[in-house]
Amino acid sequence: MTFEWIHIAYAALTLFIVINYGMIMTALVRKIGARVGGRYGIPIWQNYIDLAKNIALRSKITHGVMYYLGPVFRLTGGVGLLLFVPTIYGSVMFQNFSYAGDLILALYFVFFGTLGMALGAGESGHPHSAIGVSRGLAQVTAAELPLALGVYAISLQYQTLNITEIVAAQQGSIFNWTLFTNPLTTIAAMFAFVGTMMRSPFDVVLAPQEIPIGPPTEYHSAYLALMQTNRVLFPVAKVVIYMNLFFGGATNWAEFAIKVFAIYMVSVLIGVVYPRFRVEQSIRFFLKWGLPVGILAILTV
Amino acid sequence: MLPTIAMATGFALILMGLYGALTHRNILRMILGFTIASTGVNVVLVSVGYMPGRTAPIMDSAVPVADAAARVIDPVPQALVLTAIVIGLGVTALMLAYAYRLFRIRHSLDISKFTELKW
Amino acid sequence: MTTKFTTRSFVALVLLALLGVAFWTLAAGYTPDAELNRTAAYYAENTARETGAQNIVTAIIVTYRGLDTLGEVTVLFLTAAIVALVLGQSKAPRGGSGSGFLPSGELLQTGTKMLLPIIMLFGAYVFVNGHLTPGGGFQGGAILASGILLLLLAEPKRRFGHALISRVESVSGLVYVLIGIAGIVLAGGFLDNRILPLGTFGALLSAGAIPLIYTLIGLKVGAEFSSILESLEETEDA
Amino acid sequence: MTLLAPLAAAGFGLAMIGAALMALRARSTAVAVLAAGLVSLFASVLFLILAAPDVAMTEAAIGSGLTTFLFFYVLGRIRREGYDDD
Amino acid sequence: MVSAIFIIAAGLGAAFLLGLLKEDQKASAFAITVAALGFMSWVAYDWAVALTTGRAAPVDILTAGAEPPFAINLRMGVAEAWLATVIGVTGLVSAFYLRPALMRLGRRAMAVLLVMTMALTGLVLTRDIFNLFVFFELVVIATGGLVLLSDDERAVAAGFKYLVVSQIISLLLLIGIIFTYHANGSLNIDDIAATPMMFTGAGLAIFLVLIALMLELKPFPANGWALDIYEAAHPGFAAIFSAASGTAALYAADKIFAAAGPDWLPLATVLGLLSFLGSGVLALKQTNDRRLLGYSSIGQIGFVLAVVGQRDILGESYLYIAGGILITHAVAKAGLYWLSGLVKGRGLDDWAVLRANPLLVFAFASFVAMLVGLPPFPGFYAKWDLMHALAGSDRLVVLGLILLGALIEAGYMFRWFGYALKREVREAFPGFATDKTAVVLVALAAGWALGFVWGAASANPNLLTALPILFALAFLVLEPLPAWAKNILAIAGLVGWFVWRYPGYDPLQMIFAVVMILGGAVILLASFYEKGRRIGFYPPTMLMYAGLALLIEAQTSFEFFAAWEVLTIGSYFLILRGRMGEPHALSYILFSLGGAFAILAGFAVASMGVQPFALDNLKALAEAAVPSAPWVFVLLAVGFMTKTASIGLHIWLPGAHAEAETDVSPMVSGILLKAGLFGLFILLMNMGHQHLWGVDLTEVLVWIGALSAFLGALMAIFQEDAKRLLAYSSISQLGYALFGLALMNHVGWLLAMMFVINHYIYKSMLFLAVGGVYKRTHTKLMYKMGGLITLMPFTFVSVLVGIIAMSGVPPLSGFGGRWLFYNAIMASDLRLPMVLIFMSGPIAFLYLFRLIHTIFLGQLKDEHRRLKEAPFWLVVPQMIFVLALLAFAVLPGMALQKVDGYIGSFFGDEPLIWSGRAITSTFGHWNPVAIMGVIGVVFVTVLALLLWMNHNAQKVKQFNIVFSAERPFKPQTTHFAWNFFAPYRKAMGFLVMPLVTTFWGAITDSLHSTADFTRRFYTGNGQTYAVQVLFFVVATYLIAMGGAS
Repeated sequence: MTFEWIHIAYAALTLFIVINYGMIMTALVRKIGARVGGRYGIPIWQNYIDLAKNIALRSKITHGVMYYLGPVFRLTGGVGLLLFVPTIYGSVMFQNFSYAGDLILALYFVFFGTLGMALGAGESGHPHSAIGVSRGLAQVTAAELPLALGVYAISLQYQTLNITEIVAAQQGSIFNWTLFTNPLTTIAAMFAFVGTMMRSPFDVVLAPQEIPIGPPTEYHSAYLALMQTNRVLFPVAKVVIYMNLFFGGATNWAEFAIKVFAIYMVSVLIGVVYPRFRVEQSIRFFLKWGLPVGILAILTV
Repeated sequence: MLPTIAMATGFALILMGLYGALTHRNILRMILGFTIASTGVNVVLVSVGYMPGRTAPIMDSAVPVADAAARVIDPVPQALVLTAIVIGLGVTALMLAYAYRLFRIRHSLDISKFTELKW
Repeated sequence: MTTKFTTRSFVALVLLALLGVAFWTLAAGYTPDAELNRTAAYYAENTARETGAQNIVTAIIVTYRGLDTLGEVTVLFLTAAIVALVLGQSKAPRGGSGSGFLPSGELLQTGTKMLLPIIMLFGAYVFVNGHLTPGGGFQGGAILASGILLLLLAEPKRRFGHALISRVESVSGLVYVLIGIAGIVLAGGFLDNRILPLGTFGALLSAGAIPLIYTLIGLKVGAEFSSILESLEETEDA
Repeated sequence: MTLLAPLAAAGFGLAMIGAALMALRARSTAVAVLAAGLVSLFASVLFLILAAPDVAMTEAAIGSGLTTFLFFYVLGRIRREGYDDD
Repeated sequence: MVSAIFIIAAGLGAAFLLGLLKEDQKASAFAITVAALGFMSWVAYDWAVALTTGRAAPVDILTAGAEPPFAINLRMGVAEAWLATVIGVTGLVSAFYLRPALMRLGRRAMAVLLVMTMALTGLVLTRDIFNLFVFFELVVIATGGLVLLSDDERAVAAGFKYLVVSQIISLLLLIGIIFTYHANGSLNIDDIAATPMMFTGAGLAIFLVLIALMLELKPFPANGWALDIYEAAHPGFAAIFSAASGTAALYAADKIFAAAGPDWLPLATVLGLLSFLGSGVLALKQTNDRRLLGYSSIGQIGFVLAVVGQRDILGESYLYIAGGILITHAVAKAGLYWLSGLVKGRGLDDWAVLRANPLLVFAFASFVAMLVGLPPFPGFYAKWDLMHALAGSDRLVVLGLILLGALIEAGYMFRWFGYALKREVREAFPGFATDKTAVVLVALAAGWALGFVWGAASANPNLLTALPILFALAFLVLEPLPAWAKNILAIAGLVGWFVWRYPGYDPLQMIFAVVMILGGAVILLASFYEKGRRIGFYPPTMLMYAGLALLIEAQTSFEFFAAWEVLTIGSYFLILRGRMGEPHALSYILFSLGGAFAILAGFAVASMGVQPFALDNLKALAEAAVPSAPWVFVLLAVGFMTKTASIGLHIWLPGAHAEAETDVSPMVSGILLKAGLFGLFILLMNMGHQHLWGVDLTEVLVWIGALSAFLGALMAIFQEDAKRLLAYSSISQLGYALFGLALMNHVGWLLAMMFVINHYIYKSMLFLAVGGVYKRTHTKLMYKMGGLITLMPFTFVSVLVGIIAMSGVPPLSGFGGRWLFYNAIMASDLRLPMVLIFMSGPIAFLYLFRLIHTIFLGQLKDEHRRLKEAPFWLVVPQMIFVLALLAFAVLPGMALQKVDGYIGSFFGDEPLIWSGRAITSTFGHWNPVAIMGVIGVVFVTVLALLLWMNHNAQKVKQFNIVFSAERPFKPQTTHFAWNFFAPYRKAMGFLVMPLVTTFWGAITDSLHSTADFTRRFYTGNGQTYAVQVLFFVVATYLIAMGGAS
């Protein structure tokens, strides 16, 4: 596949759909959470309100170039991740730029935003930012491990690194999904999924109780707006990968909406049940539970 | 018979001399032990060259040149011993001089007192 | 001084016993030769012809194994030099000299004066006749030295020909080496005695250079012994 | 000769060993030196029996004579400087 | 030609002549002495040259006009001539060195010196066993005299102990001689050889002769007496005692061994090795320089004795090998003793005064290299041939022990050299005596000349004619030039060499040549920063590059090994230059030499003794499935992995890289480590899969690579020192490369190749960047920095680019490595090691973030507010690297496509398809340009968006931050940097327990405590020494003869 200008328009469309979907879905999740807790909760368009408010904010400061670029990196990371992965299977429009690279590109591009964010937060000079970064990075090394193993396992299973081909292999019946053909791998990957969604019990990085809010401490106004955009976009992009790899992908936007929501809810539900872990606890958790499952997965594939 | 006795004596002297040299702490007595031992060596050497029923390796009226080969004993060990004796004296003299020098340093002849160099 | 039976002596005993085993093995394996071995046989047969010496031992020492003998003389030379060095570095306390264990009396002094020429003559006789009879340069040299010894005993305070002794030693040594080299030039090799005619077998002046060499050895050895004794006697000048 | 020589040799051998023992055991160094000289002297006789007159002369003159004197010289000097070994 | 007898006649004649002089005619006496020694040396040298060049044939010199064995004869052959030359020249030069002492003691002392030299020559020349005894006694007595030249009163006691032991030796010798005579009817050595004596009663006789001669070699452990002499004697005499006496005594022993027949050779082997190893271990604990040298002498002589024990298999090369080691030792040891006379203090660190004269430092280094057997000295060629002969005859135990002994020796010699270069000079230094210095330089010149001679005589190429090495050595002469001039020359040399040579390179060589040679030139740009003359920098640097240049081109195992040693030496001196480099340089050289010895053993075993051995022959070895092939593989792999610092062999690296100078760190990290990879490439390319006990060795390598990658990264994240962090990261990165190589598939190799390039670029860049920061802040501790981004923007950019590249985050080139990595593991059957690799990726991200954060981000410290950007010349290469990284990120095909094809020729496959800018593999695809494009567009769009919304953001002060419930107090407390990954340490810290360090530490500790325990036996009591000697004799007797015969 080679580049054509129309691809840019297609990509923009994907982006538009996903951002809006993300805005509504995350708000919906929060609302459900509130209702379960007996509260009324936020309005469903709350995210749009926040975004607008942040963009409109007038007091704007900067701590330096990297600080300025941090959110840019962050959002680029989210957008890029989404665009390097095919969204809708079988649709030419929503293949995005997946011809630039395969699964490995997606896997490593996750770190792009993280790195930029960390750098920006670092330049703010706020110690809490640095502490948050330190915790986040420490935790993610252990949390990503089961995913890496899972990815390795399924690429062995399907003998390809191409996401589209992996999705193609899962078509036909629900029992062709990796979830059923290779449950161990799926479980391993879900460890990583839960661990990297920044939700309880693995949300010490943002740790609102002890510290204002971790890495984004110093960010406000438009910076925060960009980050908020990313915060609705990035989880969805990530879920899309999981969906493609383990849950048969999506052949249309409706299937997409349902599957993403369902997968997303997994982390929400776990978060409701478990209290927060300290960093070393979560590292040990992933090494003790995630890692063995991952190893089993690659050995049995 | 004769050479065996002499040889045994020689070996005994060597061992005795060495024993003296290894056990006496007095430097002079050590040297003395070595001279006894070297006397023993000389005895052994000479006895190796001895051949029963023959005479000293000097050709004179008793031993004409023609049958010297059948009449005299092996002259080589004797020549060697001669050298060995003189060398032995040289070494002994040297050791004695050293002994005196050591005595002057420490005012003692005890070998176990000269151990500044070690390890 | 009694030797206490210490660990050291025990260890020494054990080691020497084991060494004794080795020696015993040697002695037990030894059988005297019935015939001369080929080296000895060669000497017995050819000494007279090749060197003209009656005393085979002398022929071996001076000629066949002349290099050993040269080394031997050098040993004494070295010892004399080093003893002088060793004692030279430690000056004896003033006032004392002489061996200190024999009183030197009138009798000794007179006796020495009478005996000395005889001893010297005897020494010379021994080394000059080395190729004919038992004895030679070393024995003769030792006898010469004993004359000097007597002199030292008799007159410990007397300063006598140190320079002379040293000169005799050096000259005889040098000549010895030169004779050796002459052997290369005039005869079959270093220290070959045939640079001089072999002469009549059994005569005093025979056997080529052997008497000459033995004389030199005698002088040299005598000088060296004397020098050693002297060094031990007096240290002030070294 | 055949019997006499070994007997004489054995006798002198024993004498040498005895003298050597004396040299080892003697309290006084001077006595020990004399005993060692005696060993050499006996040795020179043994050399004569072993048909080695040259060696015998040398041993007598150098081994027992000069060596003993050397010892006494050194011993004398050391004594004079105040050493007492007995 | 003057007959050799005149050597002896001249020595004696002159000695006697001295007696005619008056006591006060000292000057004339000295003139006579020198003239005689000169004459003796000249005669010997004349013979040596004539015999070597074939102008003369070996001659027997008869005495007394009779044939041997009836008269004594001497022999002048090649060996005799050279040894006599060594002895004569040592005597001559020592005479000059000893001049003050000789003048003080007068003509007698000079006569003794003359006789000593004469007697040693006689010992070498004579063919008569009793004559040997006479010369031996002369040597003993002369030694007794020359010991007194010392000002040290303890020398008297030492001399006496020596005499005591000599008495025992001569006693044994005489008895042995007479019984040998009785058994053979001859005293002539050649006659004895004609009728070799077996283990009979006569065998015991020859045993006594042999043991007496070996005692004269001061065998461990019966050698306390000799050591006392070495320690207390005048260094001028110690030089003779070690160089000339040792040599002569060894040759004497050799003669008798030759005569005694091959049945006795194991005795020489065992006792030789015992001495070599035993005195090596004991030397570890020595604090007195001369005593240490004494141990070294004994060890070296033991080494040669062990070689004597191998004469049955060495054949023609025996003289070349034994002579090479023996003569090198003589020259080096004489030189070192002469040097020790220039040093006042007797402690090892007192040698630091040598730094006052770089020439003497060079001499010291050369002598150490000679002793250890490093190129280009004779010992190197000799060791090479020896190992091949041993391997060819399956004497592997001997081979191993010799190498072990050499390693121990290297340990204490290099430790000492480190002291000399790095320790403080404690007292004011009065200057060196010029005549003594001149004497040392004579030895130095002789050593190099011998190196040339041995190289020329070698069947292998002469290293001293190799252009790169000559170029490096030329910098020794150029030292007076200013640094910038030398730098220009160095860069020109490297570039010129590359331009000249590259047309002949295959793609593999090409890649390495670009990285090592051109890459070296780029790094050298940074060296323009240094002012002054920078003495001692360029020779080792260029030596290292010379080694690398030769390594790339090596065709035979010899060329490869020689180049390897050369680059090791060069880099050692470079690392030693670092500020706190001493211990690290030592552990570097020890690991490197250990590795080199493994390589040597590997090549020797591989070649089965047949030289020359082309590297390609490894392939034949593997194909023929020779039983030794897996062992060759193991040895070579271990050797190469010491350079790549794979886990277990890595402990030298962090310190060595961290303490090196700013421009040296990138050289030793970015370039030097690649030498190991190059070796591994060659090894795996030729030998492929080898199995040992059913285990595929490449799988073992995969595991080692994975462990290195993982543990290296893990250790890196806990470092506070920036350079150490980078150093550990190198371990990890090279682990990746090793891993890729060992996967043994096409993509894996490509991955390794990519690491070669990438790691060179970003590690050099990061080291330079951190070095630049260090130049400004004067600290390497990251928590003391912070907020430097605005002050050092260029440096920041290079670090930023570097860490993005290194962490593998798209779009920079590091990602390409990851992509290849996944493709490589997909094609492999191994699964488990991948877990470690998966884990180390994110961990690398951790330490890299820490690096950039704690240095450049966060709070700027008050004391750093006035800092400037790093020096211009440090930034220049960094910017070149940044550009290279960006280019390589977009166009990886540039370098890799060719290599890909080349690798394909090995595996016979084409898993990657290069179409335009995109690469497609069996499993996936990668389009670097597209990635760059997408990311670029998105980034710019988002940035534009932000600028549009936020163009009027106001720059605020450092402390203007939202701080909960407290006020930021000072930058130090506000900068979160120390123990940055504390939670990680809590969870994973147990994995970085210094087990490996503890392991190697335990080994060295046990060696040291063995040494400390053993040396208590050297009580200093002469009588005890005598008992030990006797014990040695009896024990050897019981073991060798079984006490039976």
